[in-house]
Amino acid sequence: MENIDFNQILSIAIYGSAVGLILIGLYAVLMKKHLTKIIIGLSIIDAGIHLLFIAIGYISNGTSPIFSEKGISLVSEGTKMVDPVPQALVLTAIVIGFGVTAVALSLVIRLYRHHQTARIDQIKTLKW
Amino acid sequence: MVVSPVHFIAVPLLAAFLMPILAKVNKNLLRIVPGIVLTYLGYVSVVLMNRVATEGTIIEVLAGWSAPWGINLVYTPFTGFLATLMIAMSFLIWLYSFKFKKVDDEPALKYFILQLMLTTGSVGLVLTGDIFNFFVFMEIIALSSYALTAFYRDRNGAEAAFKYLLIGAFASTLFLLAIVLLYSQVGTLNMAEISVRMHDVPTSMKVSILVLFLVGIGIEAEMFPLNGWAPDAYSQAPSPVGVAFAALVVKAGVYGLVRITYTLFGIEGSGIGPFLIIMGGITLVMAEITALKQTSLKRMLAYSSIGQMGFVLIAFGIGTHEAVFGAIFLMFNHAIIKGLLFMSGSYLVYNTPNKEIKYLSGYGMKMPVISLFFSLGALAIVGLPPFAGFWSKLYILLAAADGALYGLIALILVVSIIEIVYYFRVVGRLYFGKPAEGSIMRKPTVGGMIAMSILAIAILVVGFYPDIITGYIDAAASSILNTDEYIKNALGAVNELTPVENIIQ
Amino acid sequence: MEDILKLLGGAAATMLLAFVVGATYGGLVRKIIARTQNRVGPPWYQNFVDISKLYMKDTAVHHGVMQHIGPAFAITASVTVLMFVPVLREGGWFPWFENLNFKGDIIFLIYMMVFGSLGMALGIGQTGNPNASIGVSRGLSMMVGYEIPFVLSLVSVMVQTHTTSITGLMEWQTQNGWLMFEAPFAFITMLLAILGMFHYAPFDIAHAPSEIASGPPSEFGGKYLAMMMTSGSIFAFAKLVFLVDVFMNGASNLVMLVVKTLLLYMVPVLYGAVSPRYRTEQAIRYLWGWPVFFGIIALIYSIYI
Amino acid sequence: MDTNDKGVRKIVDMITGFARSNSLFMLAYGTGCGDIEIPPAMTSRYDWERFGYRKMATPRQADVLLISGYLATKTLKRVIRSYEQMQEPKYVVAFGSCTINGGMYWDSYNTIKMLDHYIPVDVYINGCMPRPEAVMSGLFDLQEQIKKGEANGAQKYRENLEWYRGNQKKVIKNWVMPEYNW
Amino acid sequence: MGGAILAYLAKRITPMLSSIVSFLAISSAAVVFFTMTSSTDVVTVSVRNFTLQFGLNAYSWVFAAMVMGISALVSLYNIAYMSGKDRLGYFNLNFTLAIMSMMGIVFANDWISFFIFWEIMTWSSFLIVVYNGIDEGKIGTKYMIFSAVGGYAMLMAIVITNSQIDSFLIADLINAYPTFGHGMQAMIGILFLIGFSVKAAVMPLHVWAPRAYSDSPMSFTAIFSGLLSKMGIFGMAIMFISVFSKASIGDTFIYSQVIAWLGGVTAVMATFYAVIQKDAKRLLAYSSIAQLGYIVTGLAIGTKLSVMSALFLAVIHALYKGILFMAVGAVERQAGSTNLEQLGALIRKMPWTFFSALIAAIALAGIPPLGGFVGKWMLYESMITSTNPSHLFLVILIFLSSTAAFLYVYRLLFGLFLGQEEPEWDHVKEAPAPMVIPMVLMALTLILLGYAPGLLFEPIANGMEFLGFENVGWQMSSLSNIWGDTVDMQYVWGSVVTLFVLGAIFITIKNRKSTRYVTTKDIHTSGEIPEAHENLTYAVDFYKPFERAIEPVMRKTMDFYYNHFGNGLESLFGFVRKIYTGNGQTYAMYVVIFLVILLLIGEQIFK
Repeated sequence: MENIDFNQILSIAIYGSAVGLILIGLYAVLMKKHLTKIIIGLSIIDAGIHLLFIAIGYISNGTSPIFSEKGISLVSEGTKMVDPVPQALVLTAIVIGFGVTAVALSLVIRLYRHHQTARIDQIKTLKW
Repeated sequence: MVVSPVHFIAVPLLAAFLMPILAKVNKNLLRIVPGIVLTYLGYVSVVLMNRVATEGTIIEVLAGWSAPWGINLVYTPFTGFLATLMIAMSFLIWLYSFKFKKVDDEPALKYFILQLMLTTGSVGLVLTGDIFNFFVFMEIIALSSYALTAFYRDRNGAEAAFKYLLIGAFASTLFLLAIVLLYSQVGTLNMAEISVRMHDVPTSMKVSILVLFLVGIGIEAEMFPLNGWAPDAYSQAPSPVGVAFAALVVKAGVYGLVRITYTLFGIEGSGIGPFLIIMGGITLVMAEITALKQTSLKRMLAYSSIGQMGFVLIAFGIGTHEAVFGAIFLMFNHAIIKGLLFMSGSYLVYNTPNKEIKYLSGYGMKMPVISLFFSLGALAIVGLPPFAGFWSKLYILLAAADGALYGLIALILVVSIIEIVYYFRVVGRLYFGKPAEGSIMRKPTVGGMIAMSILAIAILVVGFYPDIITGYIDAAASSILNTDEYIKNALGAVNELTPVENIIQ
Repeated sequence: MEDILKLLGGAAATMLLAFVVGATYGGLVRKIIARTQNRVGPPWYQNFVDISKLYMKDTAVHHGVMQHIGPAFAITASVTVLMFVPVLREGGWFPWFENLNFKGDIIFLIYMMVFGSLGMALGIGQTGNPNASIGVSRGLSMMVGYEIPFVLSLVSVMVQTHTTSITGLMEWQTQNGWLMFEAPFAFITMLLAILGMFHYAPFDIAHAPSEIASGPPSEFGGKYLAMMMTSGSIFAFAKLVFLVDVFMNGASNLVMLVVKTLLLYMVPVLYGAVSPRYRTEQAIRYLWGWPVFFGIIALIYSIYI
Repeated sequence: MDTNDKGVRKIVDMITGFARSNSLFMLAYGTGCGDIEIPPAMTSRYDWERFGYRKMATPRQADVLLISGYLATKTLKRVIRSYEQMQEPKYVVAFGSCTINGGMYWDSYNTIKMLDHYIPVDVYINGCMPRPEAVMSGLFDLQEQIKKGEANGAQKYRENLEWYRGNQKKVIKNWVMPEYNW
Repeated sequence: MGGAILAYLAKRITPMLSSIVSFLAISSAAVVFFTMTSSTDVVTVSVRNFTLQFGLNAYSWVFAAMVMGISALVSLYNIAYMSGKDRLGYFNLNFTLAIMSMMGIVFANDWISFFIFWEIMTWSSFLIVVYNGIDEGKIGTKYMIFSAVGGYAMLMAIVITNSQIDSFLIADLINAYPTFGHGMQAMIGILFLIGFSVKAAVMPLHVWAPRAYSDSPMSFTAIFSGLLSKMGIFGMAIMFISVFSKASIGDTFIYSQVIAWLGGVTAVMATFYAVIQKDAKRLLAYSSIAQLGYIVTGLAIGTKLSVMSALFLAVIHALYKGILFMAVGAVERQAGSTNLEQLGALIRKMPWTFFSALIAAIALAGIPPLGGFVGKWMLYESMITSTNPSHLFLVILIFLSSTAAFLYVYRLLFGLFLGQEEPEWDHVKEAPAPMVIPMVLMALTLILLGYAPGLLFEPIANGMEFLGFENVGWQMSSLSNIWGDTVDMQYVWGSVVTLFVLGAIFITIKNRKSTRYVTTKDIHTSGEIPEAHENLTYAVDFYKPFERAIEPVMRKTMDFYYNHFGNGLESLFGFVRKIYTGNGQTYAMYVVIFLVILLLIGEQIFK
């Protein structure tokens, strides 16, 4: 048991939880009838993907991604620096996700006012 | 002032954020400013088009970071053509909606901001050379579309918007996931760079990424099982927004699909072509079948739009120069024709309950000009000569025939017959029957009339003299097909300025 | 000039002959029908008396210009048919009756034969008499019935002989024998067709006197009726001569002509004398039944012989 | 007509008389019981066709109007109309006592008594009913008259139209006959 | 040549605000056309990577002359016919467009411009069909569907042709056709034939025609049935004569046979339907279909005589059907109805219209000595002299049709112009001069063509020589078949006219003084007196006995099957569209399912 690489367990855990989050979110989106729950599901999926993204960019024991003058060569050397791009992107994605959630919630409020219900299977005035 | 592709994004975005302030200064400013902005962008795009024609692809590097690290804008004939088209349509939409929301200023402010953002998003999406920015612009489009769809409080806009949002958020999630996977494999976000490195990616991973991309962008491009949002959104959004969907959003989606399949994965021998043909075919058939049974004019137009996108997908799936030419031509035609149809159609159904077609009897006499525009659009969209739609259909069919896809030709033509049926039902109804009692006609605004006239003239001119546009489209088709050139151009900037020097600066 | 004179003279002679023979036949027919009904019947010249009486009527009324010239259509058709049908075979008195024999052919004659019916029908239509119109309706419908076997028979004959002109047919028969025997099925078809063609019973519903007041001519009196009867006499003769030419190689002299035409004429007359009447649709179905069957056999026979 | 043409005219008259008398087209007005006598006259027993008589279906074609029996005022109207529609020369043969004096309907309120007052009758055949022989005998008389040129009822009718009309209108109360230019 | 094109383009852009403008435009184009001396110019327009060619040849000259001549006259008629109606601008725009697009079709030297003008013709005529707005658009839709089927079949053939030979020129197809493989030959041939058959209203594709013809304004129907349908014939002739004849006999034999028989069946069935119609317009519409059936048959038989007869009939049909539709239009305008069961006795009110209609009807029935007979004679002779036994049976069908044609011809003339005079129609007057003049002119042309059909044989023979026949012989007024039998039209004409004139004179001067006109109320009615308002004309169910006789073949119409098919399709579509449930979650589910499926089978699809 001493051979167990902690990092490996960690990465499995992170990847696993990312996939798990995505699946949970998917379940919520597809199965839950309440609008708010669906939106929560979407957020969970987002979170899962962000986690995944970060995990991909993370390199254990890496340094923080600050370029020096030899920045380029650092990359080509490979392993020492944590990839900064995913982190930057995830930040952006979180912001976007936030925006989407906000819009979605405002829509839910309006839908509730209009239909007096928040169950998605009852809001079907537009079809076919 | 030196024009550059950056203006396409910077200027409208800036204007959009400045507009609340401007509105405080003078309420009329917020109506005028988008026009000025779009006119300026139109000027820019014309200049750039000419420059592209003479000098070739223009690469604009943002924030001093060159490819493959930095964010860059790639102005090829193809992207330039689409951007110009989008800006032109956007300008017409502005004209059309100039006085549309005079009821109170608050929505008008939001509306124009959102419209500018939508334009920004679409143009940015087309021009960007970076897959993550692609995603960002897609989200800009999506967010402004959600908001615009739900614009009217009194309609079912919210419902449509929610469906759109649900699917759209899904799309962006999948797209993001694809980007994540892609990045994990190739370690870059620049599309040209990705394209170069794509060979090394293992096939299963490549396929997964491709599928995620396809589904993610397919939602925007209204591919068949993913397009449930589209008819609702089209029909519930304010009519200029319907035009914007047809002319900007969907075009951006199709562009994305093309860029990803052609440039990133390569269309030849990859099985994507047949896949696109099949999915396009299914989309086409399903959409037209459904459109046939619609009772609401706007939903009918929406389904028709989906069908046209299916047609475009088919053409891109065939993938020869002729087919791509036809596809781009069709994108252009679809933008102007569907624009005209939405614009005139929404005047027609403005006061009818549920926008139902059956109330339109005899409008041909009450609203002669609008009806004429609508009929013109209907004739053009089903591809009857001598209008614009005919030529694109002809070229796609020619391409299909060159590929010996006779079944496909037959399918397209059969579907065209369905299309003819439902469009001519409406046209027929417009020109006979007595108008229902007490129906109030809405007088078109001057801006709207100008916009529609421009579109109608464009349809006629392109129909009679297609050569006016074929040169640009030819260039565009060559540029999308020639991946190597794209890569060379996009990465060529690297050779001019090495990254290190950049960093030092 | 001489040609025209010869033409006019020949035409006049032919017309006279046709009228005399046709009207005599008409009288004979009445006589024969009377005899079959165990009556004495009128004298053979009765038709001449009738026609001349009608010409001598003092007054005549018409309902409009079409009725007025309707009989002219009829007589045009019958005389034109007569002009284009060889009354006699080559030689003998033939030059006198040459008329326009070489200027037309069978198809033309088939069409010319309906010219009169249609012209008369127009005249009849103008009277506004419902009985007359009913008669026209029945007559025209029946015409569709009998034209089919008629044409089938003629087409098979034409195919067999490789000519469409009557003179050509007669030359062929001179060499190969009468078509009556050479093309038996065609002849049978023709016999069945002429039952309908001559409008005797059972195909006389168009003229049913006590039902629709004699039908088509019910508004025609005096000179109009006279002209119709004249035309009818000529037309009957012309048709008979045509049939004799086609199936019995014409006739070389007038006696043979009379014998042959009379023989042929007796078929519908005798059949009609003892027949009841078909309704129109029954008549049409009858004529499209066996006669057409025989006609098709005739056509097949003529193709493969 | 010139006197020189007298001979010619005589021959013409002879021919016309022969033709007219030997080709009698009859329109039978068979309202009365006398009509039952016509079929035997037509058919093989008496066979009047041998004399050139023939039954026609419409007045336009007919020469002779056979009035076979009593005439009610209602039917008189039809008779007059049929008579007027016939083409000249035209003759009227009336048979049965009823046409002569009303016969057994002599006191009927709606039967006309003397047909002669309403249309010119050339030959009356009496009897109630006259047998076919009598009918044919009457027709022979008519033939004789025609040959002699005496059967000119139509001319009489035209000349005395007012008188006839007066009589007709007297019995036909609702005179709706159109004034045809017969 | 260039002038005509230019004139025509200019006309097209000009908004046709009144019938007069349209008449002037068309007639000036006609003048330009007929005064054109050189007919060999080719105008080339290039579009991107291919060129469109316009040019006139001997064959298209026949059709061009027909189109120009007749449409000039019809547009004169149109002035009076359409006066006082709504939306003249709309109507005349489409009217002129349709005519000019026909010119475009005949001028076209390549398939693309052919197709472009073809489709312009289609939609402009569609817009006219819905102009009257009867019956909730079903007619228009049907017309459009069938035209679209035809047009697209043609388009498919065109693009396939292009993919094979990389050229759109008609001449190139003709040259290259024999080099194609069998399947390709069959496909192209059949597709083109479908395209042309729709316009020529051949049997299974004819259901649009009766209503479309009858519900358009009559001034257009004269064009529609007379000329527009001839464009199908125009194309079909090119296919049959130039294209198929170059290919090996065995392959194309079948098409010719099938089309010939279809034409025959069309002729018979359409004639039967025409016989039982109650409306003059509908009757003529069916009659047009039947007549087109003859023409198609004539083309399909493909011998020299039959093709000549087909082309001759095409021109003659345009003339007489033009007259008849115009006459019915005149009646419609003056009396306000075209119901054969109600109208009657217009002959005294509209003598000139009657005269032209009479001449046209005689020509239609194919009775000598008018032009119609010439065409029919040649058709029969060509079939009888044919070496192919099936044509001998076909001749019976054609004969049946043309005999039954007498029925409806009579019905038409009787229903409109004859019968009892009614007080209801007392107000009717003769149509105004602009309507009468074209009719009478065309009627006189028919008489002239009966006397001297050679006037028309000359251009037709030239055209046929262009199409690929050699030594097309013709005489000015004598017809002859390959067995050497002749009909001398001069003698026929002379005999008929002389006798008719003599007969008419005789019957007029005989007893002239004592001959009187009586009204149509003075008829034999067994003594009964018809009142003024009573209509005794026998006009209802005129051919009931005939109808009963042919009843077995009339039970189910083609229309019935198409409607069933259409309804079934629509309900299928209605079912299919339920996939858009309106539930956002379902859509999301679709996305996921699609994604999963793609991920599972992705490796098979994308290599």
